[in-house]
Amino acid sequence: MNGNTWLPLLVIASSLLPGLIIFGLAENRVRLRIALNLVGAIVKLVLVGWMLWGTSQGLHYEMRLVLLPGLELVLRAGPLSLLFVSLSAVLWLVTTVYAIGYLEGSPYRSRFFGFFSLCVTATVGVALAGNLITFLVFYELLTLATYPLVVHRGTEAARRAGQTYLIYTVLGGALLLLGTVWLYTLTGTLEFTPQGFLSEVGEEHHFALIIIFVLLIAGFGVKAALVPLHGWLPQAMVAPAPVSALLHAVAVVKAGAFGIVRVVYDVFGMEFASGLGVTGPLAWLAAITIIYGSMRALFQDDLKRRLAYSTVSQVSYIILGVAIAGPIAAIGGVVHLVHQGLMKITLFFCAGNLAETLGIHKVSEMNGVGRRMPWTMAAFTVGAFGMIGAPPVAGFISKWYLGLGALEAGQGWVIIVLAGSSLLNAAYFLPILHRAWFREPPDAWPEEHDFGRKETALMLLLPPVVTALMALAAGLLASAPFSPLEWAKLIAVREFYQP
Amino acid sequence: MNVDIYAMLLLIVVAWPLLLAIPALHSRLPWPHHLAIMPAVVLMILPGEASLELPWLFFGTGFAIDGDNQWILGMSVAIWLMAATIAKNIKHDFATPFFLLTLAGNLGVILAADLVGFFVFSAFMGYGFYGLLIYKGDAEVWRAGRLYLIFLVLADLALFEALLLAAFTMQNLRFEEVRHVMAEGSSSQFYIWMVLIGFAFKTGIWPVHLWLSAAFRSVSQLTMLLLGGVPVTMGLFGVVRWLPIGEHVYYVLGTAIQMLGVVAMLYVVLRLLMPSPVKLLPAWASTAVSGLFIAALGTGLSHPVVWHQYEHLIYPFIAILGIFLAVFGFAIGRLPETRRSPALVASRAEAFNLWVERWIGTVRSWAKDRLLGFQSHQRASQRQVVKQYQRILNWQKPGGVGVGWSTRISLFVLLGLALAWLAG
Amino acid sequence: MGAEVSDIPWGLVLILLPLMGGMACFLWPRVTTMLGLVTVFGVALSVAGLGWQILENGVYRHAVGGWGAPLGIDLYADGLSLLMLTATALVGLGVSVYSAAYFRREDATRFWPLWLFLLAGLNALFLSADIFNLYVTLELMGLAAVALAALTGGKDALGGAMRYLLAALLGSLAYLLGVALLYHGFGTVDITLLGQRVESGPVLWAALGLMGAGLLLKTAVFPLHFWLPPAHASAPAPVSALLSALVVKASFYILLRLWLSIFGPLVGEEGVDTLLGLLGATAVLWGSVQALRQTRLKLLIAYSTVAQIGYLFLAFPLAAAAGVTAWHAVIYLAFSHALAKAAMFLVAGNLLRFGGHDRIADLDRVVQRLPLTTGAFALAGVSIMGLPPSGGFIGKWLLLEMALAQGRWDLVVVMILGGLLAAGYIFKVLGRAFTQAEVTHKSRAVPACMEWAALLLAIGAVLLGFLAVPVLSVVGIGDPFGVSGVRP
Amino acid sequence: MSAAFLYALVGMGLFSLGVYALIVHAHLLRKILAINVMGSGIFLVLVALARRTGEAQPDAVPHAMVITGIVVAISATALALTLMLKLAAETGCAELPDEKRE
Repeated sequence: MNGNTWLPLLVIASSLLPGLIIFGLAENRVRLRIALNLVGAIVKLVLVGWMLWGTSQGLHYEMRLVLLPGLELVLRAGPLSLLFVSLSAVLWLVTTVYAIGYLEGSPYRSRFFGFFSLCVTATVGVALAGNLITFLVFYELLTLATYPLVVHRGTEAARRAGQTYLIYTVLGGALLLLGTVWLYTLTGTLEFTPQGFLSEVGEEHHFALIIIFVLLIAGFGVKAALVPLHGWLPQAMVAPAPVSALLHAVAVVKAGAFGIVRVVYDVFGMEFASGLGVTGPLAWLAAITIIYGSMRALFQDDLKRRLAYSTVSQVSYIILGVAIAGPIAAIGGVVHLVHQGLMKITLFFCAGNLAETLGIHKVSEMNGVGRRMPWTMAAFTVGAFGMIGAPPVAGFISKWYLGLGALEAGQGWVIIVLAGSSLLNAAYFLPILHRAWFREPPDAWPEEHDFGRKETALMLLLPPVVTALMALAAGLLASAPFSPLEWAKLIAVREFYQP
Repeated sequence: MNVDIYAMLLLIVVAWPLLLAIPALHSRLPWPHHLAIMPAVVLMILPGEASLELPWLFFGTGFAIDGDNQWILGMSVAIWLMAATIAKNIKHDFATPFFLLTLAGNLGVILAADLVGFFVFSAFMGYGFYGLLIYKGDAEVWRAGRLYLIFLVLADLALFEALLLAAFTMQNLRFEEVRHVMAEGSSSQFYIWMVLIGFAFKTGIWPVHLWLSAAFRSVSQLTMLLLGGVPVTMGLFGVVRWLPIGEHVYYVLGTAIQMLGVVAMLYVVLRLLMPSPVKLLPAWASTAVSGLFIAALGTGLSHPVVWHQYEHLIYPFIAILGIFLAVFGFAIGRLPETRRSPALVASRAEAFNLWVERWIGTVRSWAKDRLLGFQSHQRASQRQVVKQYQRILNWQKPGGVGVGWSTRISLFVLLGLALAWLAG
Repeated sequence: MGAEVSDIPWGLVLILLPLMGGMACFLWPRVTTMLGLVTVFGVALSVAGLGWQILENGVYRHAVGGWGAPLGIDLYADGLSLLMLTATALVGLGVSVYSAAYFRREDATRFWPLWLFLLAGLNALFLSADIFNLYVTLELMGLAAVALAALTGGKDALGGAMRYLLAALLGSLAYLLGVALLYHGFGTVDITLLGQRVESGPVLWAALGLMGAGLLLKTAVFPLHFWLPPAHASAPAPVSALLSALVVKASFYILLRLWLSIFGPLVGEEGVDTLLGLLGATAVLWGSVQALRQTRLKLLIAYSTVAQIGYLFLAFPLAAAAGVTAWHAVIYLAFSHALAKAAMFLVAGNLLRFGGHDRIADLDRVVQRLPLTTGAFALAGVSIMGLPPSGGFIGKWLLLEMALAQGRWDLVVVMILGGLLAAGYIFKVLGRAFTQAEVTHKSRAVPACMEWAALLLAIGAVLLGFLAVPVLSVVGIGDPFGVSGVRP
Repeated sequence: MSAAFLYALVGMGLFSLGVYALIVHAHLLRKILAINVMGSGIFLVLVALARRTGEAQPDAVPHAMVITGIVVAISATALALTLMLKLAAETGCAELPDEKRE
């Protein structure tokens, strides 16, 4: 065993160990807990950076652990893995800072941060998984680790949301397990391979493969909130804001979308999947989800609910990009994995800030809030424009490649879907911005907390501003080396052009 | 002059107002509005052409200045200097970021060397202008703002589709390439339509002019000035830049567009026969002008030869139109403020009519020369133009109230013209 | 040194040590806990010794007193026996550490001797190689178990124990009759010899019917599970843990052995395996649904046992085509269920101790104050639900894989549904860990070793998910599945 | 048929009778007795089948089994009786509590 083997494991351990230690900490060991959290997050970032650098130097990172004969846990750092793992590592650091600020003084913090770290551990595991079974293992761990976070507040609403979340995800997990095992009985391997590993499977099994595809997509679709499996997501917004950020941008929803990307690219392979005729329906499903999510978002007064439906819609961009079955759309889909994360986490941070600082939970309470909290709302504006797909925010880049990819693949209808979605996005985000910036603020906010001269606590303000800047940078500097777009291009090349 | 520094100046012209848009920065500077325009002024004064490649920006874009957009730059600088002077006196410093944002977007649009850059900065400009449009906020303005926003989003969508088509057809999205390549492509008709629809929304061309008239109804002075100068002119500028005009004969399409322009002008004429609030006059003017413009474009599409003949005039024409609309808008916007006493409300329309007649006459005679030259082949529409102005004049009975403002406005017009020619 | 270790007849030690320990506990009630703990540790070490021996020399055989079959008693241990002994030792250790703190003095003096007898019975059972010895050990174990179940004395416990006793006696007598028939028919009680001699016929079928019914009753397979929930739910927590984790498995072990060596090869294809599978499937669904409906935690866990035992029987119809893999799945499920279920009952004991009740709906505050215990329940739940990575997952994965490969969709559906229902009843409890309590409780402190015992057992169940390769290779020693595995 | 077979049949009969009684009777004492009857039936079968080989000398193994079985049965009966007494003392009647009581 050398460093190349251990590095993926270390990346996982860098959040697992702090998490486990935090579980054991007494509630009042605030400093130690913060230190553990931050050290873990920074160490992870450094390790991921090391891995990125190493991979760009041509090193190969892989770790294997035999579960059963023929069934291995594999952690491997491929381009797609690295894209997701970098996203998670970066956003985890930001979210940790935010969560520390957000939960200051609230009860059960050891429990919260313990599960928080576990959640990220699972996400990183999902990212680095080198085969479907490893993916499944971490995917289920993710379900278990997020549940306590969703119900963290302990209210009746939280319990119900948690219950809904569980019903959906456990069902999804069961479908996934079924699909995975079935696939294994047909192929005898589950190793993620660029362009898939199914081309050897005989013609007579193609029908079974279609059903397996459906099972896998349904399993991942639950977390990716594909209509009609999205019901848990809007309910889960009762969770504290950092958790929402985690759910929507870093971990859960992303893991689902990432799973679909994996299934289409590395299990079935783009060519094989389109040969089976399954990508078309998937694209349609994604399209329906995009439109449906936006339509529902339009009518939500609760800010976080509106954002949640927006996630339903946006995450399907990724799936749409994958399902269009062309290299350029693939770039759009994959890059949106990162872009959506950056933008949506910004929005949720801001929503959390509004709730924490002024007690604002509803869109209708947001009049003039931009004057009270300009930095927060500036970040929010960036995120919102990104969601609409207006330049120069990152969402523009995603939409650009999606649209171009659709044209290239000769699927013009996708353009209409994209246009419709942008329109709807504008319809539910622009009124918020209008209210926040141009309406007169009310005489008193619902529940104002005093933060002195600053608009809110620094730990709450910094994260959204940073992520908003990242979203801007990802759009502005899309063609710079190491930008998400460049990585996505690399991945697309690997899937489509390499022999 | 060092070429590199010149190229960098291009970047600074756009980046500087953007940077200043941060409240913490501009609130500490004196004269922030004027300061923000300064690089642009310098750029305009400097002779020669320059271009700057920015491969890391988006998918790679760039800025350039040449004889064409120097006209527009000149016009814009003039308008923005006026606007800055007005804005300086506005206590509402909340509008400043939007002012600067719109300014940056406007300069970016002018200097952009390719479609992507244009599109990106037009988004800055469009959304920033929304802030300027409604910052003074009453319900009426909000309604106009909402309309504006809807049209803006629709316009951006249409342009985005056009952009996608262009990107799908070709690698390099520079304007000169676009003009050649998009004329060839199989989807060029669709592209043209998307561009036309997009800019029609942005410019408020008839029949999608609703936001414009709503906006003029009740906005502030500053905005009245900018309304014609920024969204309308930039729309016209954009449509010229984006359309693959003069390359290919699009007879049917061109004729249809011509007809559209003519009908737009007719519409304005008919509309003016009805009683109409004075503040809407700039809106009608703008609609009429853009109708005229569209008609000209249609001619260009159906008769490329004609286009080549007059191509060099189109940018100065736009610049002059911009100045005209801006000043017209500003003047009308100024009116209610000076005449706020109740007794004069009734005579407001008459008071206004007088100045309109005075300076319209000046502009008209000048414009006639220009336009008639341009439109010589297009008798019908030319007649319409003449008719239109005649209508306006007939409708406006001279009143007896004199105002000192006319001189100032005239001065501004002269200044704008001078600057525009300087730039050329 | 090595030679000396391998010379000790560890199998004999495994039986005699707990017997003597139990006696000692009777004799010196003052130090009973101490003696008990020492004995259990000794047993655990002996299992290690035996394991080492088996790894070194292969299958372990010991003729007690030098008599040898057929009159004497032979001790026999292959990989399968070793695995069951290991499970017994691990669960026994956990439960013993727990019990050291759980019982008050007067209860302890009764608990330890009985538990050590039970341990002796279990060890003897797993080391027996003939069907009559199996009967004796089954009875020894059964009686000790009944006595343990009756330990606390209340009405519920006594009633549950009585029901348990009657069921157990009925089962073992039926088994004994089967033994008589087999001996009559084939003239031997040695399993291996029987396996060579048996041939199909009325005697075999009658013996199968009697022994099967008796063992199914003792294993509490649906619909013969009626005695289990009351007995397991009313016993003290450590006893419930032992009963659910080990005692039930012991009778299943006998059934498995008989099936592998004697019955399976002959009657496997005649529908018996399908019948067993059907019973198993029904048990999975019925047990899970019942568990979901319970309002008290211990009953929930007891019904969960019913369901999990059902899984063990799903392998029978699959074994014909899948062979060894099916038994691997069974062994893995049984092992991980032993650890997980013991952990769960210990958790229930902790909650009962802390809050004084086990009503699920009022558990909120209790669960929140005992994070380690809750963690133990969650981890055990992971294995019970069959979520990765855990022992339960490996077992279910193998089962699912076989069922899919053979196109047995009925079983697939049952397994998936069972997993979902399991998630349902486990989260029914876990959901309480995060809500605010409406009812406040008087609480009693829970000693740390009780919490840690539960947690370590649960962690063991999860860790088992990573140990499949070594464990399964050990199980293969002595080819316990060979007969069934190589069938055409 | 031989006498041994007859004995075996009788033993079977006893066993069946015991099972019947175990299920039918509610009183615990009767249930315990039924268990004992079952056990006796089995012992009878075992003893009878010891002549299986048809030789003069009966097989010793079943006899050993019977003796072991009797020991087991005695201890089981003792446990059952103790339990029954305790249950009777606790509830006042020597029957199993109602099943649906949960």
